[in-house]
Amino acid sequence: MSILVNENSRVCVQGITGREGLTRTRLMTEYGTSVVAGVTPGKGGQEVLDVPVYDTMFEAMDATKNDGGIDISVLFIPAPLVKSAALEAIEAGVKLLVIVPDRVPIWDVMEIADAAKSHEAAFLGPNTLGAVTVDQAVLGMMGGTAASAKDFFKPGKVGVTSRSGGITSSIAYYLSRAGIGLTTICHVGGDSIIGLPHPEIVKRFEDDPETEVIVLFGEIGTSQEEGVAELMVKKEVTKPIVAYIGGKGAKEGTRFSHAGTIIEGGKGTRDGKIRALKGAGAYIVEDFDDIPKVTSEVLASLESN
Amino acid sequence: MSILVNENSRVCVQGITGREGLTRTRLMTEYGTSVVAGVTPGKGGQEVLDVPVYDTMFEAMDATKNDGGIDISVLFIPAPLVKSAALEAIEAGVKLLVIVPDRVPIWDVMEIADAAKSHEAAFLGPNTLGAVTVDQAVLGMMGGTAASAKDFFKPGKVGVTSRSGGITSSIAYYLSRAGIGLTTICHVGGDSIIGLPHPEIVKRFEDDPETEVIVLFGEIGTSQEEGVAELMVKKEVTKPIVAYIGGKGAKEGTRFSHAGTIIEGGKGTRDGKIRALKGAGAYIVEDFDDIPKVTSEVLASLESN
Amino acid sequence: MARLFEYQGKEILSRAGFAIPEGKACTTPEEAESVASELGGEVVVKAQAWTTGRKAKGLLKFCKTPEAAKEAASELLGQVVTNFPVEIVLVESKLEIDRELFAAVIIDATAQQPMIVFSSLGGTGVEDIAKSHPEAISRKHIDIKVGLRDFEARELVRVTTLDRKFYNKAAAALVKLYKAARLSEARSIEINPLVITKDGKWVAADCHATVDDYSVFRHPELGIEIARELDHPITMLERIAYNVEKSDYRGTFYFFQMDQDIPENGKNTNGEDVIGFHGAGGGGSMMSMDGVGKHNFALANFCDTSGNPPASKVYRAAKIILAQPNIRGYFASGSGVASQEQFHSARGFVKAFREVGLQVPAVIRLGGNREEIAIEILRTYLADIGVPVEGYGKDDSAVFCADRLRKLVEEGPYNPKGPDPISNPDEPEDPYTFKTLTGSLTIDHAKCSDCESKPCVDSCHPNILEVKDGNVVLNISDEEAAKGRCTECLACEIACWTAANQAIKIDLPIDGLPEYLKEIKDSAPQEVS
Amino acid sequence: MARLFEYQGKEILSRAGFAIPEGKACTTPEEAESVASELGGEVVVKAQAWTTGRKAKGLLKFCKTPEAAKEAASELLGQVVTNFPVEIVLVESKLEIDRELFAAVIIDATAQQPMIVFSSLGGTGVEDIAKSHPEAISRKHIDIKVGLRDFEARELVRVTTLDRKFYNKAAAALVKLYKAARLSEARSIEINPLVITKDGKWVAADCHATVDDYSVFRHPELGIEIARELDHPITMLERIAYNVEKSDYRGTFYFFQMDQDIPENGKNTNGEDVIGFHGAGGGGSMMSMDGVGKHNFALANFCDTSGNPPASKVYRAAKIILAQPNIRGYFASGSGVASQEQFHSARGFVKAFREVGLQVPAVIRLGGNREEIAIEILRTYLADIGVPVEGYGKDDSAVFCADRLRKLVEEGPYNPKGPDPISNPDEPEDPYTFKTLTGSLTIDHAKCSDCESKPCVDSCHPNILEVKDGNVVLNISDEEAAKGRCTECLACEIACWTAANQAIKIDLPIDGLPEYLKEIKDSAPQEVS
Repeated sequence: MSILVNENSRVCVQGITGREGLTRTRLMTEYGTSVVAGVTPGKGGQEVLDVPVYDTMFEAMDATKNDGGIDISVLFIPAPLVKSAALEAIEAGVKLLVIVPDRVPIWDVMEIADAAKSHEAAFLGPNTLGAVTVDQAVLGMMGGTAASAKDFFKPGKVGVTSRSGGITSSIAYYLSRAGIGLTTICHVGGDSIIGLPHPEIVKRFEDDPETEVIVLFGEIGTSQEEGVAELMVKKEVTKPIVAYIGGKGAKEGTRFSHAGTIIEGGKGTRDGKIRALKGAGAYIVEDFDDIPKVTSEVLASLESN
Repeated sequence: MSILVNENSRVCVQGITGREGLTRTRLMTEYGTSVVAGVTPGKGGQEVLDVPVYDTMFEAMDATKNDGGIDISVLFIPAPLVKSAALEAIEAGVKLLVIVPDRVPIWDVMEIADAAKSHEAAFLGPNTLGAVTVDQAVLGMMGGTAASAKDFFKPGKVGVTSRSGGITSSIAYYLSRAGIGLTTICHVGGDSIIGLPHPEIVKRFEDDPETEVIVLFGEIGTSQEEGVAELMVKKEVTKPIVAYIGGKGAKEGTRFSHAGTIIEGGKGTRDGKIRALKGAGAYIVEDFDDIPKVTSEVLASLESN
Repeated sequence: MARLFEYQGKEILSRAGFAIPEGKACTTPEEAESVASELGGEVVVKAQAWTTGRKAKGLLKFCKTPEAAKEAASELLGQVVTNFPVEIVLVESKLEIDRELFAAVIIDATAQQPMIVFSSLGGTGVEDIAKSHPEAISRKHIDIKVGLRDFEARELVRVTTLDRKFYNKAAAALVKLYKAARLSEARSIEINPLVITKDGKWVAADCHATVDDYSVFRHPELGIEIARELDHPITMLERIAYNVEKSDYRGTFYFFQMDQDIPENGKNTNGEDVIGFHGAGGGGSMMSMDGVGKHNFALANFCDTSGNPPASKVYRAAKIILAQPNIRGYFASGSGVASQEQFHSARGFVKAFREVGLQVPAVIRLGGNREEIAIEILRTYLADIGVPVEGYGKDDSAVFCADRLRKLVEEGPYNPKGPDPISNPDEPEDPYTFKTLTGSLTIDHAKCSDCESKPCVDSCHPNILEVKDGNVVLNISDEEAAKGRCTECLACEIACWTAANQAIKIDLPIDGLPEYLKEIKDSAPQEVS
Repeated sequence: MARLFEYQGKEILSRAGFAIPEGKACTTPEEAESVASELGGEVVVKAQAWTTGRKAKGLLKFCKTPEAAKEAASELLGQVVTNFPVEIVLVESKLEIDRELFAAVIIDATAQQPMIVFSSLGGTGVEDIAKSHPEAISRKHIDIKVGLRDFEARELVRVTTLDRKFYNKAAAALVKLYKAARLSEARSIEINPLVITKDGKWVAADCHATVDDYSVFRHPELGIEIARELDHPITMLERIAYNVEKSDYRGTFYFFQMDQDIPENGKNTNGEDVIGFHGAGGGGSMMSMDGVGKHNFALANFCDTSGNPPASKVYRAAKIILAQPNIRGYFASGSGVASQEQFHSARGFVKAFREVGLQVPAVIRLGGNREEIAIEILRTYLADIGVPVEGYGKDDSAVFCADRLRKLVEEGPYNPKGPDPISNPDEPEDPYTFKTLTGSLTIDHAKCSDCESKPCVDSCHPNILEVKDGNVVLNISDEEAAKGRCTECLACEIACWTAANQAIKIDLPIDGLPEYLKEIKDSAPQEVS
């Protein structure tokens, strides 16, 4: 088990013939992801890395339906065209989208969210590096190449959810290096509106029998971490959470490169998040390099119980 | 029993404080319709003919919900504002609208139809005089005044559906004068897109235990009559239908005052409609004045069976 | 459902970003020449007419020089095509065509949704293509809430035989086409052929569009003067009627001529007597037309006043109908059982018939609410005009009434009394005037003050008159009266005329009608001297 | 989330039909005078500044005459408000206020929907109103598919304490407000106060708006030059960086200054050493900043190159960072385990550091994909520059790396060698040139033809070079190279420099940077003569 994706998930790549699409399709297929279709309008009929390319999502759905259709679509599409591609995937019946591009206009994201809601679909991102279910499948660009992804991430019992793409890999690597294996690692995306924020990912980890501990990387801005704390208080999430909140050095009101890291009034501050999570029973790590140690202690205490 | 409305139906009038709204509310209440609310934005708080006036449909719904809410809303609203008023009623939860005004833009009507579909609501009109369930309730302006409506229409077993408002009253009066009583008489509306065209009304008559015979007044243009014939062929409608199709004198391509009465190619012609209905087993009346006679014969044959 | 000319349809497309050929609509050969010269190169001069197959009919002319364009324009302008004279030619640069396609947005009334239709073949009739190459065509209903999205358009064209290299451009074009339809609230826009030029552009080579009459009020950009589809160029009288319709929102008024050239003896070439027709309600009007048809009558016009029109509107309609020379009778009939109170219409007839001085017999079927009063009004106030006017109610069928008119027409000739209006005939000495929604009302207080009974006050339907210092005045403000509180029911004028001092005059002008009547009179055939 | 000034927000409102006071933005007292005189009557002169409570702060001035307006403008212009000098004043007719309300559209990120907020009380902070008069406020999420409809707006205001006689006007105003937000894709638009004037108009007396940085590209009407919110007026260097960012879509580049006034000794007033900071990835950058903070460093700037940027972008970022005078070190560090291939960044650093002639020690943490190669590149090609540059990988934490920089800074001073670029230093004799996406590449075939090994061809990552007639040339078209097939990876230039004839020069201009550097140099404090 795992969350979001596993070795049996049937994946489509929208924008497969572009620079990033091509490179990341290679990463995904080489890692083991079952990429069953690609879509680039006007370029259907060819094959890319043995993946058949279609002109529309509807065509891709239709062509694959006898083998199980498409579960997930990963978008490598220029930001201004993401809305159209995402709506197409949602309306064609895809239930999980991974929206990699950065700089997707926020009103477009709201339209995508609206369509997702009415079609009971979900989306990771925008502005996400994606997710990896270790030794099973990569979605997006996490790990860079199949070889490094195999090298960096080892299987085990810990789920990682992070608001920073690079940090997702880092935490996963440092945990793996410390002998702590992983289920799924997930970058929720750096924008202020994202489809699957921390609380949604944490809920999925809660429901995943293989995940025993959740490591969470939070940041200032948004109320995602507060939302996780709420779930813990309501006992909707009972698995232990190890959390690190970045942004100690950030000045209030100054904007760093994540749209999400804006401090608005008293909401979304680092202190507030830490207080909420601590109050809800999360293990707060103050020093980033201590994440493996704390996680390992939590795992040990689980075993001793 | 009856269709669309009965003495227990709870009715709202949108535009109750206007010239037509006021006049027709008097007709309705005096006839016996249970008008429980009126709505005119900015004029809430007063009473009109003992009917409380609200500012919004939501308010009206809320204020009446303990007594059973609102089943039907009748709109006396200038055509350019109909869309907004209709969407408001639909979204507030009203399940049947009677859209009296003429000249409602067709794209507005499509938006209303779309909203009605997604809220499982229905609408009579636009451009309808409304409907009367004899001796129970009037919706709209049929009959003019309560006294004349009482005088013109007598209760019985025949349902009337008509594409012309004036003709609805006429047929109902001539049937009544001939001793043939009525269940509900209904003007479906004169526009090319209407909410409840003949086939929908005929289906409701089919389901109404009190209606034994259906009298239908058709016209050239649209495919409503052909739709009724189809229902008969499919046996979804089994009650006898007495039909008169007007427009003998109309030249092809010339437009008379109903938007619906346009003959486009071979579709919607008088001959085609008569052929379809006759083929499906309807009783076609060639001379308007013969409608009561034919209806009476059909009723008699039902009784003798 | 007003039809647009090609050039108007293309303007709609262009506003939505759809490419159209360079060019301009011209009304004179000289203008065509100058446009051709501005465009440079080969042009096509296209007659703007509501017909198909213009090429075969010689209504499109390819011209290599501005002079040739001028000549082509002068050949085309003034030609009569399906009853309409060509008044405009469109002069456009000739397209270098690679292939021809078809695209349209229409409204599917049964589905209550817009529909987009695309064909990877075009140029000929789409019905023919549908038969011979069904695989070339696809269609889709559009969710009006979200419109046509590019991915839907791509999926639409994908299932046709279009080459996939065109998918993105096709989708872009269809999205714009839908946008054009949506923005203009068109009933239909059809592009045939939709052309791919040799340099890869998607251009609308032709365009047929119809718009929604009910929404033109919010589309001044369409420049539509009269939102109505007729089978002939609009007549002066129709234009006069349309202006009346447009300036009064109360009820419906609809008028068009069916015979513009009635011989002096009032009989058409089929030997039928031509009469003025005045219906009420679409269905009732058509039923009544069926009725008169059975009695060897033909109609000079179609007219419909319904939807609870005020007396003033019926009055104006009657005056317009009677402006048609040489009619042999006047037939008014609605559905038979109208919801509206019929005495309003009756008063409209009385005022019009007396003012015009009715020359021919009339049968007025006013069945419905308060018909007894209505018939009584006709009987009382039209008894003395020298020609018979008979009023009937709901128990008299249209066929019976038509039969009555037949008999009355045959019983003539009569001795019409001529104009004898029910208004105060004199210049008022002490005028008290207020505006009504579409006219004005003047009481001569010099006459009024003498009147004891003041029947006008009692007769006033909306109760807006009162006696003050012995004179009748408004009991509301002038503004309220002008905004419609005075319903122009005409009751006061009739009451004052018949039962008091003939002190009231209600003036309900009809723009252009006096000039029209004068012109007809002047142009009537003169006796040979 | 770029903030707009009041007058810009009002322009958005006005485009959507929302009433705003008559007036105009002015940049000089004379202009303010002339606008005031055109407007006539009493005006208000308002400093355009990102602050609240302007009235209390004296940033709004009511003026009865044009002369007074001129004087007010000259008082306001140039005042510094929260770091920003006032450059614009808005001169508006004074409103005759009957009452003050509040309305806003904001984006609720958690609900993923726009939200409209209305208060029947306004003028003061909406949080205060929410506390003291919760019954005055209502809010509603908006269905983005259909927008805010008038009936929803009416229902929204109905549940506040607004007098019902205003319902229709309130609804009309709110519908326009939402439309304004939707059309401009605003993150927020807040009208406070929304004023009902004595003559019954609904007018936006003030407006705070922020727009979505990611959508400004499709909103030229907003006139936003730089879509970014900073806590200080944008600096020349930031503008130079922004232009680099804007003209290269590959990956992210983000730069802003945090200390524009570094003393010559490189220590800020807290005694911290100020260093150039170069992060990679939002989270990683912030982590790294936390790391340097532990070692008594302060940052001259924040910079982020991430999302798989080409070497050329890292090169430009490094040059811009190094354009800051007096920094004591250079610290580059990302998340530690990047997905992108790190050798691209390494080559960017090499080219920049050699070209500029790095003066201070640098620690470059390049953890992630192919970090071994990256570190090797740094080691090999920067060993001889006279200052230490240390490369680290994923197994070395940011804190450890910061500690290394601390040590290196303290171990100085060093003897920097100065500029020693890796490009062909000579004017090419036989130049072969092609354009790349953001620059150009020139091979001097006079030098190239002598080379046997042609290491550039092997090193070329996208494989677009080949040997033809003894010279290295493109194996693709110039157009393809210019469109991005040449990824500007810099490998060929380094290879040619170190292992061949130093025949290649890759020119990657940075608009405005040379001029900026010259200006800094000229304005540097001169020795007292």
